[in-house]
Amino acid sequence: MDQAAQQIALTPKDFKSALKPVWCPGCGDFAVLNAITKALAFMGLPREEVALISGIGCSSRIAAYTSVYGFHGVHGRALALASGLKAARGDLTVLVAGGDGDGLSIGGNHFIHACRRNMDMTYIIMDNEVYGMTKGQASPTTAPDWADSKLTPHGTGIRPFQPAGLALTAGASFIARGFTGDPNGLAKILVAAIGHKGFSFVQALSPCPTFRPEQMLWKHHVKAFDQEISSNPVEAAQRIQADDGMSTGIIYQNERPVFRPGTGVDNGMGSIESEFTI
Amino acid sequence: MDQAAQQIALTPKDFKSALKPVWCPGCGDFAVLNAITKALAFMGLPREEVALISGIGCSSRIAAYTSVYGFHGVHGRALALASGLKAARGDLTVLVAGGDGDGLSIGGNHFIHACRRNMDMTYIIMDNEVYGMTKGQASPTTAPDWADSKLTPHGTGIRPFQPAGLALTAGASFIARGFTGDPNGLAKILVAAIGHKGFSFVQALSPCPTFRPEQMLWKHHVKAFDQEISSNPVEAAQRIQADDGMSTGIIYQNERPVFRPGTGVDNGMGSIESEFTI
Amino acid sequence: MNSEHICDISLAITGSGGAGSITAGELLLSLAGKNSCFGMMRRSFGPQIRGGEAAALIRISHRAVECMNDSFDLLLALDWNNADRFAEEIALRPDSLIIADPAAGDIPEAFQELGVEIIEVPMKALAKDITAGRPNMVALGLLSHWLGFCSDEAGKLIDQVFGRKGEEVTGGSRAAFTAGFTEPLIVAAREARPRPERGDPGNRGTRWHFNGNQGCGLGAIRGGIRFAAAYPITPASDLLEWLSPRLEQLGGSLVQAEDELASINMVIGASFGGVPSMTATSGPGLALMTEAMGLAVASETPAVVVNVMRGGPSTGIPTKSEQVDLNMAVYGLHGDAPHLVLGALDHADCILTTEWAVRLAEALQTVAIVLTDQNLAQSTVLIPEPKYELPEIPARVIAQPTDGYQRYEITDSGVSPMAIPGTASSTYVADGLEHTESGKPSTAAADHLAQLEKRSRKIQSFDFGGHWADIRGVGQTAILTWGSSSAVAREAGARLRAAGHEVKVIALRLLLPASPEKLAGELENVSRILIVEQSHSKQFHHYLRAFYDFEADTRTLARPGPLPITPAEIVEKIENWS
Amino acid sequence: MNSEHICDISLAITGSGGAGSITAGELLLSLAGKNSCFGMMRRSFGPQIRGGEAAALIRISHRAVECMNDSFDLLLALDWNNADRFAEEIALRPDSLIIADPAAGDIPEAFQELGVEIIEVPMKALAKDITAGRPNMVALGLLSHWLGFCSDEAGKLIDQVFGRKGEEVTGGSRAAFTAGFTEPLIVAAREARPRPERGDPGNRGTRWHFNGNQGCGLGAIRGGIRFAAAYPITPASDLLEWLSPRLEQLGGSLVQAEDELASINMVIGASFGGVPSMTATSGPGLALMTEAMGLAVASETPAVVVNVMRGGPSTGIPTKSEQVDLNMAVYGLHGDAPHLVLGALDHADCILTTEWAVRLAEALQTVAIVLTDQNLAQSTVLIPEPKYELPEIPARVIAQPTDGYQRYEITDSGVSPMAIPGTASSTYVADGLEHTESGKPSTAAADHLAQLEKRSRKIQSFDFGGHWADIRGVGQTAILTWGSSSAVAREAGARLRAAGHEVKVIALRLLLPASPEKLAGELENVSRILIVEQSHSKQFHHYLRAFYDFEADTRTLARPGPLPITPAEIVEKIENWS
Ligand SMILES: Cc1ncc(C[n+]2csc(CCOP(=O)(O)OP(=O)(O)O)c2C)c(N)n1
Ligand SMILES: Cc1ncc(C[n+]2csc(CCOP(=O)(O)OP(=O)(O)O)c2C)c(N)n1
Ligand code: SF4
Ligand code: SF4
Ligand SMILES: [Mg+2]
Ligand SMILES: [Mg+2]
Repeated sequence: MDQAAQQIALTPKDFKSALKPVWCPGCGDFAVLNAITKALAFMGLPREEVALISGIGCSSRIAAYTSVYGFHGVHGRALALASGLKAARGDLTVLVAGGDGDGLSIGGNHFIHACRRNMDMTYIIMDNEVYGMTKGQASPTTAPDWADSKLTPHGTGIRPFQPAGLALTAGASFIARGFTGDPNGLAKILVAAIGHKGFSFVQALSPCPTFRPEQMLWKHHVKAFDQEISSNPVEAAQRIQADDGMSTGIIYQNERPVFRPGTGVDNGMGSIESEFTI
Repeated sequence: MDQAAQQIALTPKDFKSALKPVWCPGCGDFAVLNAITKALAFMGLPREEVALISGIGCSSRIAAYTSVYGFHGVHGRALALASGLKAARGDLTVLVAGGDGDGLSIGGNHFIHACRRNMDMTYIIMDNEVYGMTKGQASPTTAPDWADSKLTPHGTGIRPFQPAGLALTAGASFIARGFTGDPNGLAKILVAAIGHKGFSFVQALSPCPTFRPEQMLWKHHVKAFDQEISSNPVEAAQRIQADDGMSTGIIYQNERPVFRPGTGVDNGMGSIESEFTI
Repeated sequence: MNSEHICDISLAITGSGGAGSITAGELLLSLAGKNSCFGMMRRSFGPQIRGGEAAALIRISHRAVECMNDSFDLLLALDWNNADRFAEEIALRPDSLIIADPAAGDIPEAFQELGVEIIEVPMKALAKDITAGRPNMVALGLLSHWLGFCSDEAGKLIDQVFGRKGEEVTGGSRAAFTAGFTEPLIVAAREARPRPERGDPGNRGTRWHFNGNQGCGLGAIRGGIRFAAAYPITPASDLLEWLSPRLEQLGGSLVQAEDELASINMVIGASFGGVPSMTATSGPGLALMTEAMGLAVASETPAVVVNVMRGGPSTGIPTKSEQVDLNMAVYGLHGDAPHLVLGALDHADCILTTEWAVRLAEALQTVAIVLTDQNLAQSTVLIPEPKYELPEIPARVIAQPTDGYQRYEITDSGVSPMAIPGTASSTYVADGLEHTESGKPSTAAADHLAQLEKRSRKIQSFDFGGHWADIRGVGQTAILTWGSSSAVAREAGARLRAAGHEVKVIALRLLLPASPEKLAGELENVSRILIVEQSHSKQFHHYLRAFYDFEADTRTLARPGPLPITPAEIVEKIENWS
Repeated sequence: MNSEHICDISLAITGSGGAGSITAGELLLSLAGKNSCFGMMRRSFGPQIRGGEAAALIRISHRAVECMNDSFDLLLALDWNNADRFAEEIALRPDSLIIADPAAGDIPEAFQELGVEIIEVPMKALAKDITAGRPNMVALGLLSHWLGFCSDEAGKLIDQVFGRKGEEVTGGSRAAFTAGFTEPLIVAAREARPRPERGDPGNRGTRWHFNGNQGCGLGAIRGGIRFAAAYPITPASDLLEWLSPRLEQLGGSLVQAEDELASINMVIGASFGGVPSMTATSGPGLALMTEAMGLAVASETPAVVVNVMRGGPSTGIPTKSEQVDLNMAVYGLHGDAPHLVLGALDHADCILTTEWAVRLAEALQTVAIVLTDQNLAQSTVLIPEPKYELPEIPARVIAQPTDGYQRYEITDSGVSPMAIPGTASSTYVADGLEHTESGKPSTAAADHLAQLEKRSRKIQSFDFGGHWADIRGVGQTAILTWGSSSAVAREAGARLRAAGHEVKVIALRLLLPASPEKLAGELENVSRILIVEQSHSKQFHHYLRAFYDFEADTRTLARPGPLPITPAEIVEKIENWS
């Protein structure tokens, strides 16, 4: 078997590491892991040419459960870390994954700027509308009346972000929503997202049975978008607004110039040193 | 004259401090200062009940040029500082002002979260599409092909943010755009913004003749929006998208619950200490 | 079981997720309180977010205890699933005892090696026979019998705690408790051993039951905090969660911020508005706050930050303790930025130190960082009601309406009266740029020097009184320490004294500004100093060197977490000085 | 004019916005180079963003100079608008000289008080008569005559610089220059004074003309940096701006980030990808980077941060210099986070130190912070081509494809081979959580200790060779300093030696890890130590106390910015030791 054939033969399992996830039984994050490994196996990418970058949170632990190169960074900075990696190593397939708190609360600035910058990478927010790792506080996607956190005992009283809408306005060129109750659907979305040239954003609805047990009902609300992928931002914005946030599928895709710093051509130091002499 | 009458008698000049601005001749920021002081005088607000909070940048120097309470904080954090102030002192009229770099680059996260939180305050971005204070680098509103910064000698290659669109998606309940070439129009917008209950966002197009001399031509491009204020976010989004970013006026206003933490009622320590005893 | 521990017993209850070891531990500690004992409890969890194995580490004593003991007298295992995860935290001695369920299978090697005596009690089987009976309640019964606790009190407690869950659960719990309490195997084993000397019954006065985070919260609101901004982080989150409803009850509020950059700036904004304000965080969060803390220093806006230390560097070991943010707290601000750093010494001291810090920050218009750690923050104690007195500290000096008001006026004390928004005719602009007395930005050398000196002088010349340190005992040997190692050092000091050594234990509560004269006074007749801290790089030792002179023979006992330093380690170091 | 300064003249050119004082100063320095001189120039601006008053502060000498002198020999004022703003920066002596335009009005009191001799030259009027002639070019002529520079060289320089602006401008500039150069008032005044001894002509070898920021940039790319992430901040922006096109030329790139949190994380990401990477910032930005620097330490990812210090605390005095981020650089990371801190000593040393830092960060897989300051960064020097040799430093240890690869393997050196993405079969996950050798998160005490020791050992056991400090002279008196104060101390040392004192000047280049044995060796026969630094709170002094032992009589010369410490201050302190 030649090397290429060998690589194509990788199964989803080959993309998993030996570590046992620390996740609670029933956590949606298992399905995200499965979808990622499925997508990578399907795409036949060599493990060593993929990097998965994450921040901190239950969901961000995901990097360690794959067998690609990974970086489990600090809270909220996964996109920045990934952007540096991609800038320096344009040859790698770069995935970023983490929680709604990591990506939309502390990491909100990097999120909007990564959408705007449109580097060729894929970002997955594993959205459980809660801070799981720190034991259940409201996140930017939590409904204003969710009052089960002691930090905000009457609920936040604040309107949640609609991540897809934010991504669109900020400039993401691919936007989709998947659900961990449908890991195959999610895997398909991921294949398209990774294949997209530019910044692709995937919101993965990923229930937290521990702190948001009511999310176990999501499976009854989630449905597929009944429209085709839009390439029109105004139309996409309308669709996102009109939706209850529970429809899945690829919402928007519109390729635009990808940010790739540098030329990669080394013209040598010579002229630089001579600038110093008079 | 009784006190109320005295206060009403304050002129715009009374809202200026004795300090001479450090701004370059011709800088748009002078007109923002004038518009703010005009609006405050028009509204008859007592100086001591107004606070103007800013970050760092040429524009952020504005706090010191008014005679209200002010805080010239650190770069990018003006909205957070102001949110704390307003949370603790709901009685004050809180204004926030600063640059496009301050508010949309380093301060981007606080911007989207302040829009979402919808506290009752007014935020003015003095947008010159450049970092003036640090001598002319691209900001998040700079066109991708502006190549006059040595930091990005071929231009950024990145699509700029549309601040009004971002504010809308993030949840601002009042959105307007003004121009320093029309300080009276800007003052009128500010009166409406300050009067609005909730988070009001005003983008003030404020040329930087020093690093963006071409902006002196803005006066030829700026025009008024030809539509009424919209209270429909989808409609407002369309209008913002369709526009070239140079139309002025109030774009969107839609009052929604204002975030006001706490009740202000003190029920005493008693029961708290007794929790500790067994 | 070692007789010297009879009135001071350390026990651990372990079990897999859902087995209820923590519930049993909590109830046991409450029972200890009802049986005139004192105590302490730490929880330890496996890496799983939820539902993984858990251990309740408990010390029960007839005198108030402030730290865990060196080793455990008794380990009760509800099962052995992953129990070896806790092996390093539960140090057993050859004369310790294990109570285990024979149905749980073989005892892990880590525990077996010691040759410890094992009593096998079929807890699961006993519980199975009881409707709604659970093995952890059987365990509670076993342990209550072992400790000689009153079974009536236990019944009342069970009613109280499980009452809401209805008759069946309460009854089942009571029955399971009784099954354990009267289990012949345990009764016999207990009889075969010397009955624990109950000694003097403990102080029968009011007992307080709280963790360090709650202690800091109480100190904060006693000090006058009425606004907090929060971004959750282990192990500080529950301090913030504790504060939220209580601030509201006091007419204040807590705002959940988008990140730590926002939370510290919100605190500064609220304090600028005249409301004493704070936040709480841990290492990574504190790192994000240093820029704005510099703003509070330069703009002279009071702000309090409680930093609950955890294992570092970086994300490190978030659920375990270490004393390793001292460097950042003392030196982490850019520029010359004089501020206050205080360290709480034990659970009761969390209250005192945080209240003191709030009052000092307000009086001196600067940043006060309070350092605690996971050890203090997340373990609970059962102690006599803490009483303390703070020295007189002036409130924030508020400017009255004046024309020509100068916010940064050079005063003798170095404290410039602060106008609060709303005050007519004293409007000013607070600034992080260097400024003149009026607040006008200035690059002049004279203005810079004047303001630097003022900001330094107000702190350096302030009389902090006797609270700079907590000092116990006298002697030529001194143990010098800080934070949660202090209680350990005190216990070591007591043991050393009991063994005939003269030992002085000095725990620094005020870390910045340093108190070199005061410490020199305390060290006058000291010939040997042992510096104790839980840090690999000896942060405290280096801090001391930077600010204090030592003439005595000075050594260090410094090691990293996650395991707390034990009294025995300190005792050994002193006894084997040579 | 003081004859001892004849071959070493300090002069200032001031003027209001647009008057061209900086242009004149730059041209004068270039001319100095063409006239076999050496020199240095600082710029100073008023508070206006643009167009405010400006001063060119210049020192020209026949030997290479690395710092400004104590006072100025000559002040040329194009006008007096706000010139008193510069009074404290331009210290005149009674024997100094002022050249001013009589049309500019009265000389400000601050300058008048000294009774300095004044030559009035109608620069404006002279320029007015010349098409496209400007007073600053007249001033350049005046000063060139005063310094005995060759007018042909000046003409060539003007052609070169203004050539692009066309015939009229070039011609006008040349004519204005000549008007100044031949102005009878100056010619006469010059003749009335002793002709400056040209002494030995300066080294005629290649001269380099650059500022400290450019020096750091060059050192960085020499060290191998091929990626940078940038967020602008004074006074580091121009280092980043210098790097951007040059990295691209070298096949690398620079990305402008949204903030410092992003820029440092981008650096870590790029370095994880195998590309040596850096960023540059100043105090407030460094504060925002400390959390991620901890990640780089824990995950053992090389990263270089050049921090250009400015006046603090908080926003402070961004355009002026101070040595006040030492604390944060050394201690600002949370947890026990061993890393490297280096300080560049002078302009040439910016190149060496930055290159060294890059190589060390790569070899030791850790964070290296390079400290410079506004003094170095934004002043230009005209010096002999800097030559240096660095010790052999191994490159980043790259893991070859292996099965069972362990990223955090415990090795003798403490350096674990690093796999670069793309390497087959060595995939791993970098982690800021504490981990086992394979990188699996772990809370076990043994893993924590092993990794803490490894991260510490790789730095502590590394042989840094002789570059830890720059040492000049011998003697029982030592001046101990760092950073941009080093050049000042060296000049003071030379003066003291000339006056018969035996003085050793020790400037620490490697600040972390500390080198206590090496310094102890250097201080063996030293009986007096003067610690020199530009910080109000004596950060360097406290740093030294924390890591080094001093037996000699140790004193400090520490004061804040914005005015640089002068050689005379140091000389005085040593001469009046008593
Ligand atoms: C700087 C910093 N602040 C706070 C934390 C604490 N923290 C860890 S994870 C987390 C939020 C987790 O929420 P999310 O990103 O939604 O992930 P989830 O656990 O829900 O998957 C927080 C606040 C931290 N590690 N670092
Ligand atoms: C933490 C931090 N990073 C960087 C800077 C440097 N800085 C000062 S102002 C500024 C940007 C100014 O741009 P903008 O906000 O648009 O204001 P303008 O000057 O254009 O009015 C920057 C990057 C700083 N002061 N603090
Ligand atoms: S706490 Fe919630 S998000 Fe975290 S692992 Fe458990 S179920 Fe998943
Ligand atoms: S640099 Fe630009 S923004 Fe700044 S003061 Fe000058 S004109 Fe205004
Ligand atoms: Mg989440
Ligand atoms: Mg701007």
